[in-house]
Amino acid sequence: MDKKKVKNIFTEGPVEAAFIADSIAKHATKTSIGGHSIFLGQVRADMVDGKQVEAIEYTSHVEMALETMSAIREDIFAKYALTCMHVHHSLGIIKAGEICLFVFTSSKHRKDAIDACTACVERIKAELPVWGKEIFEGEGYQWKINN
Amino acid sequence: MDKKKVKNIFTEGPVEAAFIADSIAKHATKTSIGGHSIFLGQVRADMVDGKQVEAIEYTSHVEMALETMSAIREDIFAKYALTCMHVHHSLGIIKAGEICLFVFTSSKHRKDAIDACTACVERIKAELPVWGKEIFEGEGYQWKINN
Amino acid sequence: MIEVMFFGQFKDATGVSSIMVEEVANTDMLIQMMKKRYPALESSTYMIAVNNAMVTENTIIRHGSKVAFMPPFSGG
Amino acid sequence: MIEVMFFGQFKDATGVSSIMVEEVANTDMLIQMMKKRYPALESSTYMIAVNNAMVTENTIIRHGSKVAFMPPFSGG
Repeated sequence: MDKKKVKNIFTEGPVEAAFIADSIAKHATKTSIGGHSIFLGQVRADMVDGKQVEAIEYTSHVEMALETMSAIREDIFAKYALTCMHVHHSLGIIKAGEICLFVFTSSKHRKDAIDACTACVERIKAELPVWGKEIFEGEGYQWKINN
Repeated sequence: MDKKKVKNIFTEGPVEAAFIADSIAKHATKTSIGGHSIFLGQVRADMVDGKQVEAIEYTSHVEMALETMSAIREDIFAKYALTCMHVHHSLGIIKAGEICLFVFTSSKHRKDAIDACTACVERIKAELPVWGKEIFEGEGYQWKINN
Repeated sequence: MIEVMFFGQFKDATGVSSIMVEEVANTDMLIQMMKKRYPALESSTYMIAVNNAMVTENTIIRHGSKVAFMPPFSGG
Repeated sequence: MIEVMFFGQFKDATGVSSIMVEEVANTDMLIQMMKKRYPALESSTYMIAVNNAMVTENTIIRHGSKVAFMPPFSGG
């Protein structure tokens, strides 16, 4: 384990719209920012063999995920001219329609924020040890597969 | 002028964080959405020859801008599998740190929302008849140039 | 009559947001007329829209049309 | 001792989130041991992390290490 600062990204339960608004509002004092890019992952009520997903339960290898996220953050700051980047991922049961992932990047010129946000989301999906269990209405579940 | 429905995108003054939160929250009932992409344009306090931009005053050829935006919207819905797209652009004086552009796309799979959002922002910057006058602290101004 | 509108720095340069002019056959003739009246337009990069549609070639202007003189866009 | 952790469907399959095992020389030997104890692992796609670092080749396991058995990630 190296010495780089490890920030928490996990929050129990969904990411609330009010929390997102608060994050946005906090950037009003950073007047070198010209563009923000935000990605929000929302739980879908998919139909699977006639059963409807009513929620996803997220679990993680938290310690490893936070270290992995720190490395991703370092890479992204090295590659893009960002002012800041914030990542929040839900753990626990997140109902269909609720938000489970919030990635927020800001930069002077829009391209850096946009490209960094997309890169961050792709790396989160591919590299973070997080698992989603899709819980069906009534009973049963299946394990989510990322593509 | 053709018959396609023309939606207003202009709002006097800045886009408030609470308005963005409200827009996000409204999508909780659309449970076929898996990803949202948001771009926010924020007014920068740039330094120009020792003078600091304190605000941008936006004006538009509104009628033409709304028709242009309708055409952009149609193109983007034809190209990407979107659930919905919302665009808000400020008019009037927007202070440094305030938000002047809000583009919000949603789709089942993230790639459509992300690509559509970026495409929409680029087209807005290139094609909408909107002008920004950068007002300096103290006195003076210059006309904004997009790149 | 034709309505001629000026936006952005052209509104500054001409001091008006729109004027009414008598019939003018086409955009080339209107541009000439406006440059004469407002010399500040002479050295500027401008775009022309007739009834909200951008035109890049000389275009006939019908009665009751609105013609916009627009500097490069800088929205967003 | 070594801590062996199971995540996602492997926690379901093994019925435990972590177990302590005596020293095992390397990851290949640990994998063999775990597949024997939990046959459900046999047919699964798994990834292994030793002390939070992914390993793809046989890796020495030092005393006090934590080894994670992880199914494909599905966050976000």
